[in-house]
Amino acid sequence: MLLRHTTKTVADREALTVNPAKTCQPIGAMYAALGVHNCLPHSHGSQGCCSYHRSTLTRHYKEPVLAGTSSFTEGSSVFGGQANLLQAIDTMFTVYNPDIIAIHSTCLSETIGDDLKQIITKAMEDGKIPAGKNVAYAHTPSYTGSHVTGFANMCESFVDQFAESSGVKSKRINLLPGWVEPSDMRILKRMLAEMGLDVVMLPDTSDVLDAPMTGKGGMYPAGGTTLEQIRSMGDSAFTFALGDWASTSAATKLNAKFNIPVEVMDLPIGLSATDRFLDRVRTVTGKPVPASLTADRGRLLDMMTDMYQYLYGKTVALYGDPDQLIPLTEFLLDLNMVPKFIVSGTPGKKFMSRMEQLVPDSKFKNGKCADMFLMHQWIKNEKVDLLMGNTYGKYIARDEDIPLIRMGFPIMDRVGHQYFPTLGYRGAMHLLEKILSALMDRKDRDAPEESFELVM
Amino acid sequence: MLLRHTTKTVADREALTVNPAKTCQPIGAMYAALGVHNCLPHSHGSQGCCSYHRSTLTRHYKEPVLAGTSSFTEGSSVFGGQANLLQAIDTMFTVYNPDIIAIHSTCLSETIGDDLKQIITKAMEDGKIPAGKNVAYAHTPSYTGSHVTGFANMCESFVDQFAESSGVKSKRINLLPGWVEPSDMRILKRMLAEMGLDVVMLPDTSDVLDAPMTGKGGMYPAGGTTLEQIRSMGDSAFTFALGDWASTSAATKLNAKFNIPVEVMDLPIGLSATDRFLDRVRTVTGKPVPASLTADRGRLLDMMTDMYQYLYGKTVALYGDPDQLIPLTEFLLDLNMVPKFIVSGTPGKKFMSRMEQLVPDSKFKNGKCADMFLMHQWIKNEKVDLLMGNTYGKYIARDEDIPLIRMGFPIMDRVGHQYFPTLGYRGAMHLLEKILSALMDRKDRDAPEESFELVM
Amino acid sequence: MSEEIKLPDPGPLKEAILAKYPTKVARKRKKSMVANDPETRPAVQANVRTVPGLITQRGCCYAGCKGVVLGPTRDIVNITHGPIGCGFYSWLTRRNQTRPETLDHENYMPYSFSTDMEESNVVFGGEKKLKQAIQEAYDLFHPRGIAVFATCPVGLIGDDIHAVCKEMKTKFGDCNVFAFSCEGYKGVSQSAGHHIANNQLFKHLVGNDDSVSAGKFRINMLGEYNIGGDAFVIEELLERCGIELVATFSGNSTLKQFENAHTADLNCIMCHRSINYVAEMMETKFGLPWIKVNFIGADASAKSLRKIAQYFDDAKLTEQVEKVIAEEMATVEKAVSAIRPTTQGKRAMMFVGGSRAHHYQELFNELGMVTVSAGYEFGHRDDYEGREVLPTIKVDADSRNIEELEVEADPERYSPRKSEAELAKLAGKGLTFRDYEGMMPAMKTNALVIDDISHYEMEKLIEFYKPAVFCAGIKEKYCVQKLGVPMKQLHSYDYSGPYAGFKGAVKFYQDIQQMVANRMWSLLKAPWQETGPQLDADYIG
Amino acid sequence: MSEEIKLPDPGPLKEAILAKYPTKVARKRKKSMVANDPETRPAVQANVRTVPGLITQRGCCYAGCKGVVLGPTRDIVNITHGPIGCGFYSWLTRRNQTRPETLDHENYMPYSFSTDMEESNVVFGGEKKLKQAIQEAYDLFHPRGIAVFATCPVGLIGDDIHAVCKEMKTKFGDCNVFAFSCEGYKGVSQSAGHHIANNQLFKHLVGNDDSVSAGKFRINMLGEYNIGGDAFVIEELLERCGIELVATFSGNSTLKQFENAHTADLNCIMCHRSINYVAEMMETKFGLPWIKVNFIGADASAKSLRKIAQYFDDAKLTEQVEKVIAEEMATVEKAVSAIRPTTQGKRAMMFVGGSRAHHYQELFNELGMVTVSAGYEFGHRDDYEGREVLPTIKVDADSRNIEELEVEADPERYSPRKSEAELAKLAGKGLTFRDYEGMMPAMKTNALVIDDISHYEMEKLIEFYKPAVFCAGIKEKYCVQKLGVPMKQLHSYDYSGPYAGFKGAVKFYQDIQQMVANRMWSLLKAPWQETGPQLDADYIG
Repeated sequence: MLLRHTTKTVADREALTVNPAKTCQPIGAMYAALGVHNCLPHSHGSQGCCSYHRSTLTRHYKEPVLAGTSSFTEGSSVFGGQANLLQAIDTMFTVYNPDIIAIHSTCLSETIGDDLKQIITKAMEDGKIPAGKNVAYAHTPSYTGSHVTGFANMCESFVDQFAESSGVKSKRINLLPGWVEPSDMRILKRMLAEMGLDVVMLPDTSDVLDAPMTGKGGMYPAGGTTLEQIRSMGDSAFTFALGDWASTSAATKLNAKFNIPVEVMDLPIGLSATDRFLDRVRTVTGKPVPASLTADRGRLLDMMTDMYQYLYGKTVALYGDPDQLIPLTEFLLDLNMVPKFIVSGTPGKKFMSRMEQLVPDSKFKNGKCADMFLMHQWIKNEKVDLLMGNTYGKYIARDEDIPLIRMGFPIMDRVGHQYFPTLGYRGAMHLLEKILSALMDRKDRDAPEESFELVM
Repeated sequence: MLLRHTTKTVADREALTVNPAKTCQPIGAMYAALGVHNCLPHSHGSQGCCSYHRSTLTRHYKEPVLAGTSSFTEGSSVFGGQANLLQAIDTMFTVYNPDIIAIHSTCLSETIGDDLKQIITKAMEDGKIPAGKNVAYAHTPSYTGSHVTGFANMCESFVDQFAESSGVKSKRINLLPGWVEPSDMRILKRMLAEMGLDVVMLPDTSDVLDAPMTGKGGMYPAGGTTLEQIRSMGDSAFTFALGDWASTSAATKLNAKFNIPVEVMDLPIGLSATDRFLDRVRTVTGKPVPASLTADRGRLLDMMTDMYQYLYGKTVALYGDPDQLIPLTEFLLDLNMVPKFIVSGTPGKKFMSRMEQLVPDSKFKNGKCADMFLMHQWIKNEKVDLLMGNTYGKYIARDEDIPLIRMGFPIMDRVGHQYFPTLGYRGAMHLLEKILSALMDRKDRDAPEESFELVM
Repeated sequence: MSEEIKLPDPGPLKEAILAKYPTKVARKRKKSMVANDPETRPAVQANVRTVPGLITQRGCCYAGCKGVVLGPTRDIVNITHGPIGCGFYSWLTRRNQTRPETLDHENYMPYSFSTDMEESNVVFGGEKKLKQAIQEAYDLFHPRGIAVFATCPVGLIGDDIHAVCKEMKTKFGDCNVFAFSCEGYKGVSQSAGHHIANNQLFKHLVGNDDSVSAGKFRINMLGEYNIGGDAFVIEELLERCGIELVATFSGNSTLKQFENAHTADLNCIMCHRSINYVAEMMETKFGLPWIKVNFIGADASAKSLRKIAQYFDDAKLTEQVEKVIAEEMATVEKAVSAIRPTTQGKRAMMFVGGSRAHHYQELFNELGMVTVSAGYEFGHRDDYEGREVLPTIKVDADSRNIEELEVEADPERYSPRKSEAELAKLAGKGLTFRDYEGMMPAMKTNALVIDDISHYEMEKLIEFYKPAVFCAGIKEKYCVQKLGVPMKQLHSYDYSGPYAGFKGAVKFYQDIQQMVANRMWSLLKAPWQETGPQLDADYIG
Repeated sequence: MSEEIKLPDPGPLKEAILAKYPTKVARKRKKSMVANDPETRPAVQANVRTVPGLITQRGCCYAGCKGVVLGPTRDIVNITHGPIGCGFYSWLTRRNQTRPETLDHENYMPYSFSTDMEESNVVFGGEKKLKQAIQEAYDLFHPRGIAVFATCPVGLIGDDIHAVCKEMKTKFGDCNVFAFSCEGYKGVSQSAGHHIANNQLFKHLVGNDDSVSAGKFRINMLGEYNIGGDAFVIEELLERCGIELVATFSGNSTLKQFENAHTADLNCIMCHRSINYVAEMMETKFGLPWIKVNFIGADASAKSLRKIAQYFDDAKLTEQVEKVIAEEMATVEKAVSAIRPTTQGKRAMMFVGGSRAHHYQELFNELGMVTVSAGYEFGHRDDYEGREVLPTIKVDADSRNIEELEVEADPERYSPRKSEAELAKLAGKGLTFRDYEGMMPAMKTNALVIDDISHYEMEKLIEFYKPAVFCAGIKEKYCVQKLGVPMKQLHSYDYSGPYAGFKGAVKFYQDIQQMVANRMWSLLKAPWQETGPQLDADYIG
């Protein structure tokens, strides 16, 4: 056993987190910043933060992830990080020539109380920000919320600091996609394009973290929301914010500053959540859902009804982020499956209320000490048929002989999530194919020879 | 062991086929006919043929597969099937109202020498073919070639019997996609649409054998090449025929009748074959390959280079149809893999010459007694890392503990092939993801605890 | 059960269907569609030619012979003589499970053997290739038996497969080689193939081994093909009761079992349609009588066990049988009471096989579901109306072509297991021999009985009855589901099962519950399809 | 090897790079980029602050302490005291393999433990939560040791983690509890963390257990972290030679090994950078000397084994060592001669760690490949130029803040393993103690040595040198590959390995061959990118 010290008996823990189901804010801010065109993220803290975040994102995407760090020393920790940040801004614009530098703070710079806005103002005054170049910043203290909070804060900062009102309202739709994969960003754009909508999506990591191999390199891939697009968001007619945790704050900011109406919705994972999303888009915009999407829906449903018998009643343990877990739980219910154990390290009360409503008979927990160790203990008490979550689940999967569907962040031991979406009907089909493969491979493996099935 | 009688010692066989790697012509004709809009395939033979073909196609697609049969009795076998076919044509038009009935023969009707053309003429004379309705026919004797031949023959019949010359040449491209999945048909159309081409593809089973679940049913799904489109093929400027076995005869017929230039190419499976296809389309049409496709190519290549180490030198046994096996072998070589054993029941000398050129050091055979039993014996002598082929491979996979990638026909125990293509760069990515999953799952399974890897 | 539910008159539905057909077709189909009256049992036209082009469920003679009857025997190398297709399609597609005695025992079922006839074989004859194929099979495997199955062209080109087999059998000495002239065009459905299979089994195997095992209550189970493990369940039940199973025709069987089958004292027939021939012949030749049994349905299983006990008329056996039934029924009743609230009163329809469309009504009844319409794919009139109609059935050309073996009492081995008096006494107690009542007596008045249903009729019926569950085979599976109706395959059990016996009944209840409770069927419409075109385009418009 | 190849003057490249930088930055970076002269070894500025914003490979002090040095020990519960991130990112990401004695022995390495500090803990102090976390860990696992690692905020808010640990250690009685003040901002790279780790290991563990095992030739292996199983290979080699391994710092290690390490008779240092401190202190306190070894590269492995044998000066040991080397070299030479034709003369570059960028040149040399440029991520000048420069290194503020333990000879346990005379004699035979030559003497003239390379410099170097293989870490992996250059990770070995010893060398050769022979790199251009715009639009145009 790899996790040989995980016992069946669940003891209350108040202080010790074991095998966390979350990480810290700055990595979310870095991911969000990578979804802006020609933007260089910058970590205002010790070198380790930046190195850890870049490494983790790189392992997840198998793509270049570039970002600067303020390289705090003991001195900066005592005297403040202003000098480091000023030099960093100067160096980065000079050497790497981004359009935007997107600074996020860390537990260190937050603890010492660095005022990012003031430092950036100073940089501007000192002429360290070339004409036409921009610096965004977000406060992302690692000791509150989780990686999702950092993503939300960076998104909020982008719209707060760049979105403008030209005085003329457009028919454009703002889409805040939440923390999803480049493949998901791509399918979101495609779905709304099929509906004939003019959309600006922030951030957009497609063509950034799924960039083609060309042999030519280059610091800034083709993708990312442009500054021009972000600016235009202040004129938009409506904001769809996907994922309560990841997107509410930016949406609220747009509403507050520009009076843009907002709908915060679940990520369109699975049939029902995608239905709700597209239908709301339809009623808001007056654009009918095109036949192509209705047909995709029908194909998903066809796959579901064709294969329901391999899904019915199968139990699942899942872990990850609330924005994913809530619609995923709902999708599993649509599949007649039983989401039995659900944990998320990301705090937020809505998680519990949504889960109580969806799966009142299951065990679920988020926030403090809601970790993979706890979930594993639950599993020790009652085995499940399937695990869904990030790569760290593979240790439980192996120990308990449960198939693992990799979903969430980080996925460090397989590829595909960059390229194949889990959002929308097509994404649900991908996901369903994976679930079916896992369960059916297991069935084949465990069948006695006499009931090894040719047709399934 | 499920295949406990398969021995290591390979004995020459001349007459006994064991575990075939092909099936008979009519099923291919039925599949081709399903790719024509509002077309009802008809099997001119005993009931069993039709039942077997419908069952096998249904198991593969998990979709309705409707077709008529002439329901031969002993009497019809003696006196000929004309009466049965005449009644069948009348009944089908009356009850099921297709636009086209596509008749194929069987070993039975071929052995007794039924003249389909003459019977159809009689039906017309007898008024059994309503105005505006059409009957196509193909001779598909089960005792020559294989299922692929039947597909080719039906395709040839469609163009022979329906394509017309209006006297005015169009800029349209004829695309004969070969025997590929609905998902592949879809991606072929999409690629050429991205190139801005006017294409008529025959057959087209997308939106037929991947039809959405609506609860409304209906005999004829939305898809399929329309009769109007087939007619227009005589005016086209060029014909791309994908797959030597499946598409050459129809292309040749178009050339012979309408003097349309032809290029017979490999199915675009994998990077190199897709490169060749798109580049030839480019040089023929003068339309540049758009950036979107070049980017897809780069993403495929990125995935390949990122993960090469899990592929390098891995050995593969594959079985199926020549049109698939040839480009698939080439793709495996691009992946630095070793296609070691290759069999196809489908005859045709080009198979051996192509393979000799691609994999001179491997074992391969097609045609007579080139069956899965032989391949299994080869594997018994030298184990491979991966099996690729249809569902029947699962027995070898289990006995020899080798992962199986399902590809080809029929796939009866998994879903996905209807929906996720293997053609084009995107298809190659899907395929590569499957190969990687299979190999990496195995690596995880077999790793000692101490070298169980988090990051891969 | 469900006595309160009355079914609508299917007359108008039938008229609507027939109206669509060409006159001749309508005239023919009319006779195969009958509103049931369980008392009078009106005649159902059956076992007649399918109208060409009508889209039928039916397969061919080869499928019935090689696929159904011989398929489940594991130690015979079954060589299909013909083009590759027939051997390919019948390769492992019927879910006949088998359990070799040890890891070393023969099991050829996962293999497909074919002569892969090519054009030259059709032109110049295939006997040489067949002989060579038999030789290669023998050299490779040294099996106890090799069987050859003819496909359509074989009869036409005149290959004498029986002569070839005889020659090879003689040559080998230690391997029984025999053939089946089961060309696909024979008869009107799989049914002809069953008959041909029965004949050859009887000719070439039954009676070859006279050794008698030690058991006290020795029976054969006929017409049980071990789909999804059904036979295993029955084997286990019989064993617990102390009844010895000599042979099964042909689920989980071996050649040896067939050879020894005539030594049993009772033939129990599950699927009357496919296997009654061999039972009849065994009785004539060897003297063991047959009874109809049915292990589909918990009540039916109990009834069948009791019938067997009644036959042997042994107090201890009866006691043991009752004990087993009591044990099993406890679990069954628990399952029924848990599940029935979700199934009660719902409608089922089934069109399949030659006995299943009858047997499975038992299980639906136990769930409180009503069979509103049913029919066979390849049944005969007796399977609908009961064996008493046998003398009135007109033998048409298609049936006449299927050989009827002339069988006589074996001069040495014939031994009536019960005297006429004993049989009469048992009959008096309700144990009827050589009898099968058919599906109609068990069905409700006005249930629509349809033989050899067409695709068109199926669609119309679904539209009319809106069943909760529709049962048929793989070809119908997705046609039905695309109409929004859950579909249960009763050939393959949708790769589930076993459904036989008490355990199988519980499994079936659960599977049906899953279909009825499956929430996917409530998602057929997207929200924008529900609400229609009205919008609340507050913001953009 | 490859003596014939001369490297170009890197001066113009260096100038081109520096020209891009702001003046101050250029001035600083200039000193860290040096054209090698293996004789004169020009000074390489190292272990100085990274220019903020320049995009560095470097991590932090915590990473060096918790991640590198303490990570590989399996029976200590390592609690990260801080917000969740640091504990999360250092969870299982370094591929330190470990092999518990039995299935029941402790292994906490697959676990991540953290106090998950929240805002209130930052505001009001985290000691209480830390104490509680230690208690919970103890209650859950009852480990032999619990270690606490400080993250950035901890030092700033003033949590006294050492006091907390001391209190808990006393409370438990049977569990060693100790802490590391390895806040991320300390020092200029992971290097500071190594030093802090060394100090605490020495203070809290080394010397706790004086029991001496029976082996004759007892050594410790220091600075070997068992990435990809390297330590297993070395363990096996030593065992075959008859050399007893008392402790490894810290690959495949246990707390107990550290406690007993001072009883060994020789410290062998693999990674001089990360571990020389504890070797120095052990020599001062307990009298065992240290030598530099290197098991990366077949020749280097042979050399290292011979050095150990030389130290113990025992004929039988020497004989056995030679026997083992001879056996292993046979396989190595076979592999080299098969692979070298595909690698000969190709260029390699490596920028990684504090010793790997030196050690791996051995392996590339054996493949006939030329290291055209190299540098460390967190090395010091002595790692480039050799330990003789130590006295000339100016200790700056960042280094001065890292504690230097005051160590004296243990009054009771100090025992010099060799007399000064013996040591001198061995030195005369070429066995140098307390010495490390650095990477430069082994490199070619004009090879470009760069410390703490930036992303920009890396891109420029690749453009200039067009290497066949580039080596660095995960952050650089795909940046390099996107330039069309195969990239080998030398922290994680790209999840391959082991690369140590003779077997590891062969594995490395094979892996490099796969990179060089990988045909994917020839597919970078689509045909339409090769041929440009010309078309032969014969038919349409």
